Amino acid sequence: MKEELLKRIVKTPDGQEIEIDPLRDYYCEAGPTVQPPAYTAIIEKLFNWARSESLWILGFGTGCGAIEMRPLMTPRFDAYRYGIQWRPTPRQSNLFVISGYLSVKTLKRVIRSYEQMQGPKYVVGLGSCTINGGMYWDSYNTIKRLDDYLPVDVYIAGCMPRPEALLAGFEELKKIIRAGKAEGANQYAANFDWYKANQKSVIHDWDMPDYNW
Amino acid sequence: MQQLYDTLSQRFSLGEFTRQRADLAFITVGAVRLHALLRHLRDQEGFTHLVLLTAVDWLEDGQFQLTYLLNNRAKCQDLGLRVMIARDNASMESIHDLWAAAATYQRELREMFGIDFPGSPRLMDDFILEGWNAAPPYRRDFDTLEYARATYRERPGRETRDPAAHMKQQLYGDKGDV
Amino acid sequence: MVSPLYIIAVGLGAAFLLGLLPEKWQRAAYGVTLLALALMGWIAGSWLWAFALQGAAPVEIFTAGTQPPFAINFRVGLAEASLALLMALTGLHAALYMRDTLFKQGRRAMAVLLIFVMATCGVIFTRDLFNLFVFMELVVISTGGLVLLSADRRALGAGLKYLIVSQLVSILMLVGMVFAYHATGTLNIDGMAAAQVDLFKGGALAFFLMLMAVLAELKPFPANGWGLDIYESAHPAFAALFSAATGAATVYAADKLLLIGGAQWLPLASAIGIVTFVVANIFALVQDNDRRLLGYSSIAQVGLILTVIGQRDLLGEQYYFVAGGILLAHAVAKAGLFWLSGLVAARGLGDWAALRGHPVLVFAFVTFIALLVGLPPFPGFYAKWELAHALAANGQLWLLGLILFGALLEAAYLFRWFGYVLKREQPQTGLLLQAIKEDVALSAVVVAWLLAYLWGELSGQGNLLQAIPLLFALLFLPLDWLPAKLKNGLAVAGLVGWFYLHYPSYDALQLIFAAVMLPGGAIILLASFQTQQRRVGFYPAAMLMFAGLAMLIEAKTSFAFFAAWELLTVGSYFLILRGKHSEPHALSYIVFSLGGAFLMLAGFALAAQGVPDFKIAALAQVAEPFAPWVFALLAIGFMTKTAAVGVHIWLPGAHAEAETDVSPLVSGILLKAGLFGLFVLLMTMGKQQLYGVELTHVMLWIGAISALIGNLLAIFQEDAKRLLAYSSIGQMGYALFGLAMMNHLGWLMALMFVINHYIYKSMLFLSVGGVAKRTGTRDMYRMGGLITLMPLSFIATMIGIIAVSGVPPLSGFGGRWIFYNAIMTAEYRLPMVIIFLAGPIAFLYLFRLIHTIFLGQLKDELRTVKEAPFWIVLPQMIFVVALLVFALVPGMALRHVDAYLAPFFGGQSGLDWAGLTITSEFGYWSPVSIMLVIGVIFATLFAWLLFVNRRAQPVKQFNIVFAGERPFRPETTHFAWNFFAPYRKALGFLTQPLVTIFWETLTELLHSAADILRRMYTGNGQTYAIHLLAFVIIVYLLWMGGL
Amino acid sequence: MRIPWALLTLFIVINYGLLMTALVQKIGARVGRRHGIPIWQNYIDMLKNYALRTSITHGVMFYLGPVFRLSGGVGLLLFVPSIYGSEMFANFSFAGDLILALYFVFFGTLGMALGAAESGHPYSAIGITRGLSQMTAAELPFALAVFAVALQYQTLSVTEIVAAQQGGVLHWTLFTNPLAVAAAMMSFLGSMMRPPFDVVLAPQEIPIGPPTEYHSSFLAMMQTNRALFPVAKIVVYMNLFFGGAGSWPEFFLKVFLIYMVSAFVGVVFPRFRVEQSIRWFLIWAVPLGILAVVLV
Repeated sequence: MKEELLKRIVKTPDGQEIEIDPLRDYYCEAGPTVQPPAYTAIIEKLFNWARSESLWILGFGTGCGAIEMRPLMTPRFDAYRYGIQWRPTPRQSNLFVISGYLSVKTLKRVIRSYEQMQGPKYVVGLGSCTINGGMYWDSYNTIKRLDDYLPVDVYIAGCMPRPEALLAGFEELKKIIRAGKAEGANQYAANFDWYKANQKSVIHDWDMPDYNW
Repeated sequence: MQQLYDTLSQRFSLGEFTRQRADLAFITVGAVRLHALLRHLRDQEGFTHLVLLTAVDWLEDGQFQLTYLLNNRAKCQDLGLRVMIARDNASMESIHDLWAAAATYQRELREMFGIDFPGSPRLMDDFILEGWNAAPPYRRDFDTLEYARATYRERPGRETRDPAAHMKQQLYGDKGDV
Repeated sequence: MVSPLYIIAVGLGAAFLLGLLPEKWQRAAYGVTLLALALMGWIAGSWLWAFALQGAAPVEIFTAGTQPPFAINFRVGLAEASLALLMALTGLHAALYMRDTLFKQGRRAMAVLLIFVMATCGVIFTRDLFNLFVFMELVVISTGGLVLLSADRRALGAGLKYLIVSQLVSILMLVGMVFAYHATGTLNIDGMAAAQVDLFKGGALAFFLMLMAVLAELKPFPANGWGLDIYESAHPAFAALFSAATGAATVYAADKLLLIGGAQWLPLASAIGIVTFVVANIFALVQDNDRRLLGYSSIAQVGLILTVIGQRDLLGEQYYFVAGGILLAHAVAKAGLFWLSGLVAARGLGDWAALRGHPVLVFAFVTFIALLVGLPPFPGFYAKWELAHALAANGQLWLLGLILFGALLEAAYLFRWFGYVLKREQPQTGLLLQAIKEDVALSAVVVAWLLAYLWGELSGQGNLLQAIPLLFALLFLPLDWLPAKLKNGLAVAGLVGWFYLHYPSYDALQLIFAAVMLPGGAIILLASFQTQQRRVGFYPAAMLMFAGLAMLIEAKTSFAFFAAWELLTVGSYFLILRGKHSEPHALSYIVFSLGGAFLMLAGFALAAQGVPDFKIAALAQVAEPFAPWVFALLAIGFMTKTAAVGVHIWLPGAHAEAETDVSPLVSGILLKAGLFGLFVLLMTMGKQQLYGVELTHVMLWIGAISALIGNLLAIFQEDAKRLLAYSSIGQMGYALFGLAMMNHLGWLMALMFVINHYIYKSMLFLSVGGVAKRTGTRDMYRMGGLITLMPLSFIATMIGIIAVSGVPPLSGFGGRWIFYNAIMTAEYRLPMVIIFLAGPIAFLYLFRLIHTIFLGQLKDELRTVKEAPFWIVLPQMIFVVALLVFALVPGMALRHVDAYLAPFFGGQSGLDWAGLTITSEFGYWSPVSIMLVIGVIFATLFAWLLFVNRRAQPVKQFNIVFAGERPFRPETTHFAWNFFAPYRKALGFLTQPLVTIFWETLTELLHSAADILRRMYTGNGQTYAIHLLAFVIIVYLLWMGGL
Repeated sequence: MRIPWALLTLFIVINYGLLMTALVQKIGARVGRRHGIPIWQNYIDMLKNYALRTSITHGVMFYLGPVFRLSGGVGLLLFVPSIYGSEMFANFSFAGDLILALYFVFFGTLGMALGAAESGHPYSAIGITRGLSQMTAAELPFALAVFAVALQYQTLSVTEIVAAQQGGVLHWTLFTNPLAVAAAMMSFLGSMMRPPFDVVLAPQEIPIGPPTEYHSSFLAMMQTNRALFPVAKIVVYMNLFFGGAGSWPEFFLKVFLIYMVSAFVGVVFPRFRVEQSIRWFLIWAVPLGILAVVLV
């Protein structure tokens, strides 16, 4: 554990000494819960349609596939016309594109970012590396199966997939969302312990709370 | 470069000299007076820039080879100093006092090869790997495949082929043997 | 009644008797000495009684029935009797004080003391020149003897130097006298004065030599080095005697001598006097030895009296009132201070901090300083008032200016010293307490207050010591041993009671100011219930300030106004000085305030043109060419209090360093005194032109620049209270701007600012003060995230900043709305640009205030901070309610003022207050509807958000998006320090501390000039003799050459 | 009786704002040879944001921030008459005049700043710093222009100012007092959060600044305001400088055209740093404003 995360004693202005536990105090302790859909099916359908037509991607270049995302913004592919746009903060995004291989170090940030997105949220695994490790299958430092750690809605195979493939993947995701099957966030909440165990088995210096909200 | 080698050898006991190009040469030196030699090169000979510090694992010889690559900007010359150190409990004098940037290289070497540099700042801090608890991964006796198999779950159904054989198969089919 | 001659006889006789006593009868000798001095005092006192109360005629005495030089010619009148009483009393006190020394030195020393007192009385009584010479020689010789009483080894040298100089003086005197006698055939002063016309050609020279001789005894600049050495090295009791008695006697001698010369010599006396006054005060600035400083101050005071003597003809029948007031104040204060100095062990000014453990001694010290500076209600104050009026009425403006300048310097170093006493580290064994010495010093305090009462009675302006508010404030001095809560209750009751009794007699304007100052002050004082200890010294000071404010509002005459002004200044100075690190800031506050007050004094004096009982309302009748000058002087005086840019540098430190409940007092209330003054000034004098420049236009610019600079500086402060203090400068700039617009709405806006600024600035200062109390720091970047821990303080701050920024629906908006309506009719548009720029800048510092304290990241060490104490929160909540009420129904307070102001602008009303909507010529505004509409919208949206977002998960402070990383420590994540860095890049050049540099340079210049010049006092007797000769020759060349 | 009409105004303006901003974005996309977002994209985004199932809050002020923000927008719209001569669409303009509108602009800004600040995110604070700093300079020419216009018409009542501009295009303040309008339009650029004055949001540098922690229905409310507020602000401009609107079609057209000014400038210029934009306003816009005030 890093030194900055150890408990520390500080002196208050009136001279008392109090103990600060950064981990416990700095993060929320409440775990995720399974969120029910809207009361009526028709509203849920409407919501799902809106969710599918408004995919806000978290702009987080996790691997080499990040470079394949840029063409989507260009006039040639113009993903905006499908209601897809990039947001600079996880809070406002609902689609996390894991763009390529994921080292253990990055995985930690990815988990934190994923948990900071508000549900319902979707994960797209981009490229072979997220599927089975791809060309990094024998690397000491790269995970092989993304779905061990996060609930993945769509995988887009390839090394790397072309922008067209990405668009096709997004269309596929839209279909899943509209069908009401893209319940990754709930899946994560339901199988929280399993996901956490998997995550902790590769991240040896677990220096974050169990859920980051 | 030869001239440089000659001047240097008057003051230091130098080993083998390899002239790679007109402006690149390598000298094998002992670990003991390396620090003084580097200081001399930096202050007197104009090799002001530490390009890199890296290591090679000579597993069979039981040695690590450290390469200090220096650059003389004025003369456009590169000089590599090779130092062989024992592989067991590998340790080397730190040069962060000559080049502050060396501390970072030394952290990396500590993490990847397990070479100790006593006195180097933040040496034990994580460099790339976080929470690494196995053998240093760049040592040649570390089996990365074995580690990956043990640590990361594989997806069933993956086929692994020898690239050369596979491409031949792809391109020429059964007509194979050319 | 016994003949005054017996004073001399008793002195001589007792001295003679002492010589006959056996050496061992120390006690008897001492008894004889005391008895003789007491007897002398009794004789002088009985004559004083006779002259003052029974109207006896002065007596003329010729011993042996012949003319001088074969006999002694005395005259005793009121002046002589009172001075003789002073001599005898100081002598008596000196004898008591020096008891140990006298016992050690034996009866000879006692005899010398008696001779000294007798001789000074002789100098006062004598009416002929020869005996004047004789008595002065006696004084000189006995002084030489008494100096040696000191334990200080340097005293020997000082005495010797004194004798050298005295010989020169004697020669001058004798030569002059011989010539004069030769010329006139008489030695009688009156006779010589009568014979003045017969003076032959060289007679002027003869008189010149005599005058020089007497003046030299007065230690004029530069021939005064010897005097300083005596002050520094003599026994303090003798120094007191030397300062009070010798000074007074010699001054009186000079006064008599000048009768001979007649009116043409008076300017010379004034010139020498004023030069000495100013230069000695400048020199005193750099002294750090207490007695030498007192020496310089003595020299300066005597110089001032000499100046007054030179103005004898101008002052007419006020002459004795003025000169006597200054002289007695000087004598008593200086004697008292010298006596106090005997109680203090070490000689540095800072060592006087030892007094701090003894409130009574501190009170004595304050009394003496106030007496010296001439603060109300002491005689010097009345004297200065009369003097200024006489000078101004007769066009002696340069002299008046120099006197006030010198007085300001004197106040500066005296108050600096006072700051040391209260604020420097208190030495453990700094006092040499001895009951008798203490009693002697304290008796001077009693005399001081008696004199204050006496001069108040004599002044003809009304006795300040009979003013109820002042008495109420002074009442807290004896009550200081009570617990603070009790005193606070009394104070609050006093404020509210006074307001309740008097509010029916106020007009609308007075009512607004009185409501802000008195009940307003009471609300702020609620916060003072929070203190647990006795809080010694707080209540007299606070109530002194409130007394000044109460009197200010009711003042009808310029005198009453000015006296109230001085009182509130002094009271607030003591309040400010209480802060932990406020010593330098309190000093700069008092110096600037007194500077402003002196300008006001000059202004009033100029306006009155000799009218004794000048009504404030009569300012309207002041005619050209004085009117614009009067206006300018008064305006600058008032603007010093509102901290307009240029004279603002005292404010930030003073307000920031003051205690938690003092900051709102001095910011929320005290600043309004300046606005009140400006209101009165503008209402009476209106627009004035000076050299074709409309002075109100200048004020307009000053107001605008104050608003801009105040706001701009506020955004770069790291210290929360400093931020608020700078914000006050800006806000007062707005108010000044409104006033200077000289239209109805502008004034209304200024009044709105009076109320608003009082409410929100008091609220913010309390809130920030509460936070600072809990967090132990005022640096905003050390705070952060306190909203959950101190929610009430947060609410007060939020309401406060919304109000300050002028965003609807709170009351700040009303101010802006009136402002826009007012500028529509303003004739001068350029300064608006600056005001417009200043407006949004307020957002910057306000946001910073609330963000860096209450929002953002909570620091580790502040996690257990509690809400501010109840008594600090309570007034804030009262202010929140008041702000909301005032926002809803501003008309409640303003419509009456609006009507009241109408006559000043041709009778038409400024705004229409009918119904819920306030209408002006240009626009309209309906506070209730605004509040309602915004309230409904806000509530609806909030309800909607609550509905759709009911399940929001509250998270901990560090649960923020940080690019997938974990934030490191709150102090690195709280963006607070140098908050407006880009702004500094763009407009930081406007915040160059030009004004501060200007004042600092000025101070530095004065100090270094004094430091260089004072080196001419080498401590060498020959040098001093040369100084004296040079003095005589230079004066001769300048004066006689010009005749 | 005013309330339903006011709600109608609100409804019209929000819808118009949502569509118009999408349209302008589409136009911008077309300039870049892109297809651009669907015209109804704003509705979908808003609906999606309301439809999020989880959300977090950092505290009371964080919660209230968007409420303040939207109240500011709604209030600003409703305190100004939308359609000249229409009793129905005069909204709540009886509550106050031009000055109310001028100062109410800050209500939302201040509340939003407080809310964003409570999130404890340093980027929020940095964004607010930038926004407030830039605002001080950007509002100055507008204040001067408003003052000039008020002086010109000798009234502070918005209705009367519009009334004075009736009777032909040449009666608009645009032509009767071009200096003031020029200064005000420069200020307008500064307040529209578009390049070159969008350093406040700076998505790639300080992830969109103040609202970086806002999401779900908080964000949806702010999006509503994002559609509403520019229109409300433009209504003030339109009434002061461009003769107001006599009917809804005229309203739509004028608002669109005024909005396009900032869009045009925005697609052409790169971003100013804060101190650069402050200097720009002080050097170029303020003198125009001063001239307008002095010459009127």
